[in-house]
Parts: sequence; structure tokens; C-alpha cells
Amino acid sequence: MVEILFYIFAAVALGGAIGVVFQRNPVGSLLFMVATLASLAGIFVLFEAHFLAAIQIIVYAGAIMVLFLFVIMLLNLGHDYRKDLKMGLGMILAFAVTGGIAGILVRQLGGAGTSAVEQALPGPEAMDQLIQEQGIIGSIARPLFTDYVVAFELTGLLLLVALVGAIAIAKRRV
Amino acid sequence: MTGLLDAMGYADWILHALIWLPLVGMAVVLLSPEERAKHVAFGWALGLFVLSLGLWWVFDPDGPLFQLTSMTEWIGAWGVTYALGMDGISLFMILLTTFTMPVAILGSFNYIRERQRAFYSLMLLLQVGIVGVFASMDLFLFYVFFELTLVPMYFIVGIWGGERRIYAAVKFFLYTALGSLLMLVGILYLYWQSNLAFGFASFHYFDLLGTPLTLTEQLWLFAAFALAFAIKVPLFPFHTWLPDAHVEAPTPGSVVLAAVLLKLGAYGFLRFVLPFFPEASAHPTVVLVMITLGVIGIIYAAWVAAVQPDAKKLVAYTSVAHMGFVVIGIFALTTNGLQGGLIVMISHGISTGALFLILGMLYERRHTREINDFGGIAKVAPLLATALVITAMASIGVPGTSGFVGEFLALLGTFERYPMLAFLAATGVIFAAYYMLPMVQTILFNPLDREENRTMEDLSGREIAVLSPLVGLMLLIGVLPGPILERMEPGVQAIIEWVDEGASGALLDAARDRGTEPGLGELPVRSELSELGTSALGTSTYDGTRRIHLFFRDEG
Amino acid sequence: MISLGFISAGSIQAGGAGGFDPLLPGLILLLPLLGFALNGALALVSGRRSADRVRNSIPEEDHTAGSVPLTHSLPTWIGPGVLLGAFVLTAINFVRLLGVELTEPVIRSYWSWMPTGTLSVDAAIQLDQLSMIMMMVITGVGFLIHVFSVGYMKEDPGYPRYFAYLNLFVFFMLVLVAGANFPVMFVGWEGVGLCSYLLIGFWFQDREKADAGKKAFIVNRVGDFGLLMAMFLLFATFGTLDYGAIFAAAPDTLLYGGGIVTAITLFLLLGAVGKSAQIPLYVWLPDAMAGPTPVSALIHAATMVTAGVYLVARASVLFALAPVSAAAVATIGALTALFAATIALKQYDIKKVLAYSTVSQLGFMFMGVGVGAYAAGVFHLMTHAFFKALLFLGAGAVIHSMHHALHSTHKDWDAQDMRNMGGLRRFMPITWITMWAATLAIAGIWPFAGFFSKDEIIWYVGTAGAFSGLYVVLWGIALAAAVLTAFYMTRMMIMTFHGPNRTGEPESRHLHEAPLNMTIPLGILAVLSVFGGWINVPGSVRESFFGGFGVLPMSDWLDRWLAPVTQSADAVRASQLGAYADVAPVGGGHVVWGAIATVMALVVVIVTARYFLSQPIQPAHEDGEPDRGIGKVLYNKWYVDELYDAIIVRPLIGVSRWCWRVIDRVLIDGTVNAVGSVSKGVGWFGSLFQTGQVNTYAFILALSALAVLGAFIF
Amino acid sequence: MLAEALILSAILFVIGMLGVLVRRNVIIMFLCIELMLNAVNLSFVALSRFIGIEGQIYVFFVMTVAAAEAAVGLAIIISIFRHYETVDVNNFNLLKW
Repeated sequence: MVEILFYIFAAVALGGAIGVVFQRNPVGSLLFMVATLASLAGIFVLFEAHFLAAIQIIVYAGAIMVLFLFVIMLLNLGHDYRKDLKMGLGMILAFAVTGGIAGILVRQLGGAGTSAVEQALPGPEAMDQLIQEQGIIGSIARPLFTDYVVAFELTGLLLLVALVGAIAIAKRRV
Repeated sequence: MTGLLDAMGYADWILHALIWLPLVGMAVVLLSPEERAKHVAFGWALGLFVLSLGLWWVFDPDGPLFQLTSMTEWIGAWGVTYALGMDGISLFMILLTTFTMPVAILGSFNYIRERQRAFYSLMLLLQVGIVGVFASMDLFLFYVFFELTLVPMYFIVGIWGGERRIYAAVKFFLYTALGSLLMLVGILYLYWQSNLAFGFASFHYFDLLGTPLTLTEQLWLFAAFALAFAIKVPLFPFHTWLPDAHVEAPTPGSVVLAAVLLKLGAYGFLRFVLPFFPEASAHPTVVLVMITLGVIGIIYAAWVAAVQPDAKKLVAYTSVAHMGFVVIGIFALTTNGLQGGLIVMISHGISTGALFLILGMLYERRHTREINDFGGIAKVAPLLATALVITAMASIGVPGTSGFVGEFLALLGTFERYPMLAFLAATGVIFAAYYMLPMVQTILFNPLDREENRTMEDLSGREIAVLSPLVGLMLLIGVLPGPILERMEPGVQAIIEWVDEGASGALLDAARDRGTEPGLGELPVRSELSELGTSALGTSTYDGTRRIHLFFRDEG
Repeated sequence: MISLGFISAGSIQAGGAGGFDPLLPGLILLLPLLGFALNGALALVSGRRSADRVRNSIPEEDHTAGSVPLTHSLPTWIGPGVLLGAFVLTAINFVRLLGVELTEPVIRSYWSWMPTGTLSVDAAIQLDQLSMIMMMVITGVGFLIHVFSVGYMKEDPGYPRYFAYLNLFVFFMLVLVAGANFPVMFVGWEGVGLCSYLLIGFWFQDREKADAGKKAFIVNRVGDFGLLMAMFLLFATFGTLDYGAIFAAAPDTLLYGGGIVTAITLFLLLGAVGKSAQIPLYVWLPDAMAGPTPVSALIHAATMVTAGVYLVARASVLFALAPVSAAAVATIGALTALFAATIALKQYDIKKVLAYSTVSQLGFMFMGVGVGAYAAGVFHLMTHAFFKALLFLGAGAVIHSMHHALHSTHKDWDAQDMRNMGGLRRFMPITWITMWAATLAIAGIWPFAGFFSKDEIIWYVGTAGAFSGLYVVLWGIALAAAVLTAFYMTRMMIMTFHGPNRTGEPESRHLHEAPLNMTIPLGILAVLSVFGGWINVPGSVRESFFGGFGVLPMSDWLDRWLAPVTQSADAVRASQLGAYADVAPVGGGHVVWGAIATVMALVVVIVTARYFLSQPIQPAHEDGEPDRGIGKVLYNKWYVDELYDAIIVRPLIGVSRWCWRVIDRVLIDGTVNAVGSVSKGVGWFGSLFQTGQVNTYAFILALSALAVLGAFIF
Repeated sequence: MLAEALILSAILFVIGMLGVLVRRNVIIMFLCIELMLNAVNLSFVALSRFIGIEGQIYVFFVMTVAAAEAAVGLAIIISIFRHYETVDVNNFNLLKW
């Protein structure tokens, strides 16, 4: 069951990703992206990362993608997108390079090495036990507010800076 | 005198003081008001000179080879030490530096009118670097000081120079930096080899001495070091930065450049190249190439100098010719040759410095450096004319002046081994007259047919004060070079023996006796350093005894 | 410390002083140096005052009238004064030396000059027969010329400077002859060259005069180069540069006629040729006449130019060991003697005639020392110093007078051109008489000084024919040159002093005899020119003519006096070559040829005098230059200056320019700049990838990632 | 399942990279970068299942940074658009001096 669901989500994610790249209409791309994000959220659930799946939907699909959409609409980019996709040599080169990288990555990750690594790792039982003890949220929140509290606070600062920066950059000169 | 100095503990602090006090002086100059900066700088430099005079008495010609030595750990993990010391050769180079500085500063009072604070503080910074080079006993420290001299000189040429100052400054910087970077590679290679051979890491001069190297390695390292120093000297054909730098540099810059900076190259040959790579330095082909280049430099530079319309450029080319004498003297590898080369260095420092000062004075009056713009100056400026004639004579080596002693000994030493090359080099004596006399004549003599020249002022009191010590020294060294020669002799002999007889002689003794030398007792013991070194570098064959590897002969 | 030692003691090095205890020898040298220092200081003071006048466009001070400033009155006493002191000291020592048999020179060493390694050169002076007689000539003639200069240079604004230079010259000249080793001698050698340079260019505002000084210095430097090389060779061979050690070791160390000694002596010869103005380096001396005339008398006739002869005599052992070099010395001397004499035939400038005459006479001296007659060479050096100094001083008096005369009416004639003179005998009788004495001396007429010295040289050249046919040829040349000497000297005297006066009526009223301080030196020198030759009358001559009368007190005195100096050279020559022939190549002995020479010279003098007295002579501006034939070539000095200019000077300048413009600027700097350009070019090439477009960067990034990944895998 | 997840992550990453290379619209390029970030997130989550909770924490941080980046990036795009009236990167070449 889990396997089947994984493959379904994977297929959707892949299809969405390809759509993002090759759909010339930006709004269309965006919608494909939402599809990808949603299916990734599904995969997160399959890996017992329920909290992340939730914020994947809320933050990514909900907030960030809407932001993108706003910008596209603000800039009125709904038309004249025919030349958006590079064709010819650029496309071939891009395919060649990315294809090469993909080949290497897939070959490495899909080989016997990964299974061996999987065997050597503690395995899902430890995680299951952790979630059992502390709950889904708690298992993330505890280290976040203890070991990683400085990083967490810095993230908050980063968001503030980004907020101020975005406003400062985007606003018209007065 | 000696008693007084001993009471002050002079020997313990003087080298440190000579290196770092200029830095303090730099701060003082920067804090003083703009219009007083030159006086403060002059006073400081003069004070340093007076301070350095004590070296003459402190240095014992019959004492150990290297004196006033001291050593402190600097970067322990790499075996870098802050080690100072000097032999007779360094002694006179340091004295020449401390002597030149106040003269150059005093000579620039009228020349430098803008950003005086910056200028004089850079001059003092330059002194830090130069004295540091001459006093370093650690190759790392040496390299730091060697490079440090580039920076102030770059700014001195680039900011206060003439019209093409940027070109000249960049050329000067890149040219010399290129050479010294190659040398850095050589230093590191030598360091690693020494580390492998002796089992501990150290940049100290004595620890690098006698590092076992194959002839091929020696030749490559020789090339790396020699390029750096040949550019600095400058040896033909690496000399073209010099005329540009000299022409564009302000007077004091030219003076220091000619008087001291060029000596760094020759000093490097003597102190490092010959002792580190004795086989390569004595290799017949290498010696032949070096001496031939020196000879070409002497003749070629003289010819080129003779047709220069620009007086400063002419004098710049004469520097190349003079330094050619130094190079042949060094590579003749005879005592007379080396001694002669050293005297030429000192003499060239004084006479060429004086020439640049005089040309600077002429420039201040007429705002031109074209030889043909002058004429008949001797009539309106008899003192200046006298100074120029004496200086020119010293420069072309008329007996009775310092130039003769140096050139004579250098040629004599070269002749002992390479008669034909010495023969060619000696023609430089003729060509020296061929370039110098027309300039002297055109500037000083001939009809006084220009109104601007007719109203020219003779030397002022300050200018007399600048030139008279230089002129006096030219004559004094010409007549009485004995005390200088005596003090340099042990150092020179040590180098010759080391190279000639296969890493032996006084230099070896000095290196061996280092631990028992006075002044070293309280400093970190070698074994401590070596532990640091071994822990960092992971090789440990060092057994704690002091030794210098002999790769020419087996000791046991 | 040093100065005290310099004056008083020093340390006696060599033994065998034989009871000769020199009195303050260092002071002899120090006195002129002191004079230089004092006069030099005065010169600077007066120079600055005169510079102020130039700046403010005030005319030069006129010292003939009114009060004379201290800077001009003191040198009058300091300049000749120190020379007198030096001369007196020298004379005292000379007299002391007369009484002793000195076999080894007395050496006074003052301090160690260049102590280094294997070389040890002391600042030492050496007193022996040769150096003492040279010092006598230098200080004696020098003193007379200093006195003469007081009158001659009085009005010159550079008066103190003049005496400063002159004193310095004497100092260096004394160092030259007194030095106990080659480097010390070289100090004097170059020092006199320097003073000569300064004095030739004394009136430096005249471009030609400054040029002449420069030329003298540079040409001399060629000779100095030879001397340097000789010193290096000597040091390489002997390991020392002291005279004593070298000359003592030479006969045993060096192979007779070997390559080393020949090289050494040829280099010494180059030095001598430069300093003594012989072919091919004589060109500077005629130009050197640009200096004040007393300078010409002192430096370019009496002392400095004879340094080459002194050098050969000093190194006589070496030359004796190198027959090729000795022959070269004699040959160069003979050729120069004849060549310079031919040029002198057609010169109109009175000083130029004397200059070429000097070159010619120096050629005679070279011949003498070349054939091993060292004493004869030194003898001629000495007598020549007397009569040539006299001739120059006389010429100076004439020029002085002519200058005043022409100046009085502002006539722009050349005061030195003999065609403008004529009949001066009436106005300047003392000068006239004394100069005739000198002329007869140089022409070689018995019993004047030149007869004994010159004919002795010619005699020795002839008798040296026993060694080689070359010397017979040289003998012929020497005779020819002697004849020419009589001719051109008589021509000069006639054109200057005899015939009608050509200066013009108003000017001639201003012609006058020189003042006493100028004529007294002339008189003394005239006496010396007449009797000076009697110190070395050959024994055979003395006995055959005057033995019974006792008119000539000494015979062969100089030969015997110098014997200790030249004995080892004589020994070498005697053992290797054998004895001189003792007859002239075509037969005839001493006495016969003495008579022949005198008669020949007398005949030439009389014939020439009659010829020129009968010739009408035009003043220079009407006469013009000879425009064809041999006369033109001689007038233009065989075009040697032009030749040197074309084959040496211009090519050298051309090569220098080429070196600068092509090698330095294009090749070396071009390479340097090319390296710079290459790095710029590489940078430019790299910038091609910097399109500024994000895709490109991204693409390169991806490509690099691929490369890195690939590198990990493969 | 780990291998499959990692392979999916790799492919998504590469597709994102392809998008950056072939698109000219700067907003879509930006979107593709987000895609690449998500691909990495997937790896983290997948591995965290077997190693420990830290992986998820990193993903949390990545998302935050992505949000900040999106905000600032889009602001810049707006600013650029005002100047050039286009979002075609071929017209932006100020990176070259």
C-alpha cells in the first residue's frame, strides 16, 4: 500500500516538475509546481514526517506559490511567453549536462551502495519509537528549542530581514 | 666608548630598536602637524643614525662571525623564529641605511610639498623593512621584511612621482614581486627539504644551511632565488624597471632606491644564495652566466647611459653598471672580488645617492631634468658644481674616492679567475668617463646662455648639510677603506670557504656554536622548537643534538 | 693620528737605506695638498661672490686696479709658497741622497690602504734616485711655473681656483712618482688626469675648452684601462703590487720574452701611451692647449705627459724582459716623433706648434727607454722639462702681451696665431733671448741641454741596431724627426719674433715685456736649458773635447745616479741581448755623430731662418688656410681627429643609441610589456565567459558540477 | 524505499536544474530553484526516517530560508522589471563589467 502510494505521488511529482519546466505559460508552470509540492507533501507523510507535510502545504503551496502568482499577475506576464523556452543548441546542451548529472546521480543512488547504507543505518524503528514517545510535533520541537535554538532564533531574524529587505527593494522610490 | 655602550646594554637591544623604532617614529610623524612632519621625521632618522653608530664599536672584528644574535619563537608550529644577528657585511649595510635615511629626508624638504605626513611616515616604514632585511637571521622573517620594502616604495613612487608615476610604480612592484614570489617557492622547498633531512621544521638561517640538495635541486632553487635578487640588483636584462622607477620617483625615493634598496639584491646573493646553494653557485656555467651578465650590464648600461637626454635616467643606468661590478665581484668567489663588490655597494650608495640629490636640487630650481636645459651652472653655483664634480668622479671610480677602491678590488678579484671577463669589465672604466663627463660638462660647463640658469641659486645651508657628509664619506672611504674591509673580511672569508671548500669554515663553526653563543642562553632551546616542529609535521628523526648536515663530505 | 704620522714618521719598511734618512718626505706631498685645501676654500668663497654678481648682472670684479680682495691676494702667496716649501724639502733630501750609496729604495709606509684577503696595498711612498730626480723636476719647474702664473693669471676671476687646481696637480704628480706600489702610483696617475681635465677646461664657459678637457680625460682613461689591466696581471702573477717585490722577483719568475710579461708590458705601454700622448692616443694633447698657458707648460710639457716615460723607466725590468714590448715602445716613440713633427711644420697657432713638438719629443723619450737607455730617456725628460717649460712660458708671455695689445683696440684677431705676430723681439727682448736658448736646446745644438739628451737617445737607438734591424730604421726616423724639430722650431721663432711687426700700428704700442715675476722664471729656465745637459755628458765626448779644459764638470753623472734603479734591467738586457754596438749603424763614434748632429741642426736652423725671413708673411685673416697638397693635410693634422670621429666616436654613439632604442626599449621592455599584455589578454579571454547573463553562469555551474561528480566516480 | 526516494529526489533536482538552464523567464527560473530545494528536502526527509530527527529540522530551516529568499528575490524581480519592463534574463547583463 505505502509503496503504491509512493509511486503514485512520485509520478505526479515528476509530471508536475516536467510541467513546470516545459509549460510556457507562467501561470501554468506555477500550477504544475503546486501539484509537485502537494505530491511531495504526500511522500513526506509516507515517511512519517507529518508536520513537514503540513507546513509544505501551508507555507509552500499556500504562501510562497501565492506570492509567485501575485508577482506574475502584478507584472502582467500572462501573455507573450512564446520565446520563454530556449530551443536549439541551448536546449541540447542543457539536456546533455543535466542528463549527465542525472545519470551519475541515479547510478550512484540506485546501486547496491544505498541498500548497504540502508542496512547499516539504525532503521525506522528508532524513529517510530521517538514519535511514540514525544509525539509528532514534540519530536521536532524539542531539539528545535534546545539544541538548535540559536539557529531557530536566527531564522526568525532572517525572516525579519527578508521582510524589511523585500519591502525596501520592491517599493517605488518616493 | 665600548664601556659606555656595555653599560647601556646596547648590544642587547640595538638591532630590535633599529628595526622597530622607525615604526614608532612613523606613528609620531603621523601624529605631528603637517608642517612639522619633515622636521620630526628628520630628527627621528638622525637619532636612529646616531644610535646605530654604536654598532661600529660593538661589533668585534675578531669576535664570532655573527654577533648581536638573538632568537625568539614566533610561529612555533612552523619553526618560524624572530631571529636577528649581523656580521660585518650586515653591519655596513645597516649603517648605510641609517645614514642614507636622514640624508634623504633632509634632501626632500623642498621637494615634497603634498601629503608630507604620509610621505615621511612611509620613508620610516621603508627603513623598518630595509634594516629588517639586513638583520634577519630567519628566512621567513627575511622574506616578510623583503616584501615589506615594496609597499612604501610603491606608494612613494606612485603618489609623489612624476608624470608616468603609475606606470613606473606598477612596473616596479610587479617586476620585483614576480621575482620574490618565485623565491618564496624556493624558500618553502628548501624548508621542506631541511625538515625532511634534519627532522625538525625551522626557517632559521643556520638550520637551512647545509640542507642536502642534489645539484639539480640546487640549480632550480638557485634560479628561483637568483631571479628575485637579480631583478632587485638589477642585473641585465632585468633592469628595465629601474630607469623608469628612478625617473619617476621623487628625489628621496630615488636616493633610497639607489643607495639601499638595490643592495638588498646583492646582499641576498651573498647571504643566502651562495651559502644555501654552494654547488650551484660554484657551478662553472652558472658563474660564467652571472659574470657575463654582470659584464654586459657594465658595458651595456654605460653605453645606454651615455645617450640619455634625461639626467636622472642617465644616473639610473649608471646604477646598473655599478651593480654589474658588484655581481662580478660576488661571483668571482674570491676574497678580493667580494670585498670589492661590497665596497662598490657602499660607494654606489653614497655617490649615486648624492647624484640623485644634486639632480633633485637642480630640478627644484629649474623644473627640468633634461641635460641640455642646463649649461654653465658652475659659474652661478660653484658649491653645487664642486659637489657634482667630486661625486661624478667618485661615481666613475677615480682613485682617492670610494668608487675606485671598490671597482679596483672587484675587477682584481674577478681577474684572478676570469681574466677575459675582467678585461671586458675593465673597459667599463673607459665607458664610465664616456657617460659621466658629457653630462657633467653639459650641466656645469659650457656657456651660461640661458636666463633661467643665470639666476639660479647656489646651495643653501640645508643643501650643504645634505651633501657634505656624502662627499666627505666618498673621500674618506677612498683614502681609508681599511677599517671597513677589516670588518667585512671574516664574513666574506666565511662565505668563500663555505662555497669553495664544500660547506665548511667559519660559517659552519658559527652555526655549530650557536647554542653556546652569548645572548642565546635564555632563548628557546632548539629541542623545544624541534618538538613543536615535529608535532606539526609528524617527522621525528631529530635526536636533539645540534648539527648541520654536510652533504659534501661524511663527517664520521 | 693619521695626519701626524703622515708628516713625521711613517715606518721604514725596506732595509738597506744606506744611511739615507729622508727629511719629512710626507710633507713634500702634503704641502701641495694643503695649498689645494686653502686655495680651494678661497676659490669657493670667491666663486660664490662672483656667482652673486652673475645673478645680479654686475660685471666681474676688476682686480688690476684698486684693492685686491683677500681671496685673490692670498693665493699669490699660498700657491707658489707651498711649492717652494716642497722644493726646498726635496732639495734637502736630494742633497742628502747625493752623499750616500743607496742600493735599495727607502720606503715610508703611512697606513694600510687596501688590506683584504691576499692583497695588501699600503699608502706608501718610495724614495730612490728616480723618484727623487722626478720630484726635483716637478717641484722645481713647478715652483717656477707657479711664480710665472702669478703674473699670468692675476686678472682672471678664477685666480684662486686656478692655484687650487695647480697645487692639487702637483700633489698628484708627486704621488705618481713617489708611490711605492702600482695602486698608489695609479692614484697619482688618474689624479693628474683629473687635474689636467679641470685645468684644460679651466675657462669652462667656452664650449671648445670644456670639450678639450673632456677629450683629454676620456682618452687618458683608455690608457688608465691599460694600466689597470697591467696591475691585475701583475697581481695574478706576483701576488703583490709593491714595486720592490715585483721587480726583485721578476727576473726569476718571468720567462724572458714570455707571454705574460709581454702582456703586462704591453698593457703598461697602453697606459704610458695614453698619458704621454703617443700614437694612437696623442690626440688629446694638442687640444689640451685650450688650458691656460702655464698649465700647458707644467702639465702638458714638463711633468704629467712624461709620466709614461717614468712608468717605463720604473718598470724597466719588465720591459727588459719583454723585448717585443720594448721594441713596441721604441717603435711607437719613433713614429710619434716623426708624425707629430710633420704636423708641427704647418701649424700657425704658437701653442699648437709647441704641443706637437712636445708629442714629438715625448716620442724621443719613448725611443730612449724603448731601447734600454733608461737614463737617457729620463735625461731627456728632465732637459725637456726645462726647455719646453721655458718655451711654453715664453709663448705665454707672448700671448699675454699680444692679448693686451689686441684688447686695447678691441681687435678680434687671434692672439695665438703666429701670423699676427712678427718682430716681437723689439718689444720683448728677454722673452726673445730666453726662447732662443730653449729653441737651440730643443734643436739639439751644442752645448745646449737638448743636444746632450736628444743625441744620446739617437745614439743609443743607433747602437741598438746591433740587436735588430728595426732599430736601424728607427734611428733613421729619429734623425729625420730631429731635423724637422730644428726646422719647425726655427720657423716658430722667426714668425714670432723676427721680421716686421704685423699686429698693426696702434696695437703694437701696447706690446710690452712681461713683468718681473714672469721673466725671472724664464731666465732661470733659460739657464737650466743651457747648462742642464752637462750633468750627463758622455765620458768619451768630455774627454775628447774638453778633458784638458775641465769645462764640463761631470760625465755620465745621471747614468751612474740612476744605475741602482735600472741595474736589474741592464743586467737582463746584457745577459739576453749582449752589448750595444758602440758605433752608429753607418759607422762613426760618439764624438763624430755629436759633431754631425750639431752641424746638421745648425745648418737647418740657419737655412730655415733665412728662408722664413725672406718670405713675406700675411696676418691670419688675409692668409687663410692652405688649401691643397701636403700642406693642407699637415695643417689639418693628417685628419686623424676626423678619422677617429668617423671610426670610433660616431659608431660608439650609434651603437649606444641602438642599444637603448632597440635592445632596451624594444627587446627587453618589449618583452616585459608583452608579458603584461599576455596576462591582459588571458584576462580578456576569460572575460569572454563573463557574459553577465545568469543562464551562462548557471550552465557553467552545472557543467562544473558534472565535472566534479564525474571526477568522483571515474 | 530509501533508494527510490533518493532517486526521485535526484531526478527532481536535475529537472529543476534543467529548468534554470532552459527557461528565460526569471520568475520561472526562480520557481525551478524552489523545485531544486524541494528535491533536496525530499532527500532529507527520506534519510531522517532512517537516521534521526535532525533531517526534518534541516528541512524546516530550508523552508524558512526558501521563504525569505522568495520574498527578497521576487522583490528584486519587481524592482528589475520596473527598470527593464521585462523578465527575460537575456536582457540582464549587468553582471558583466
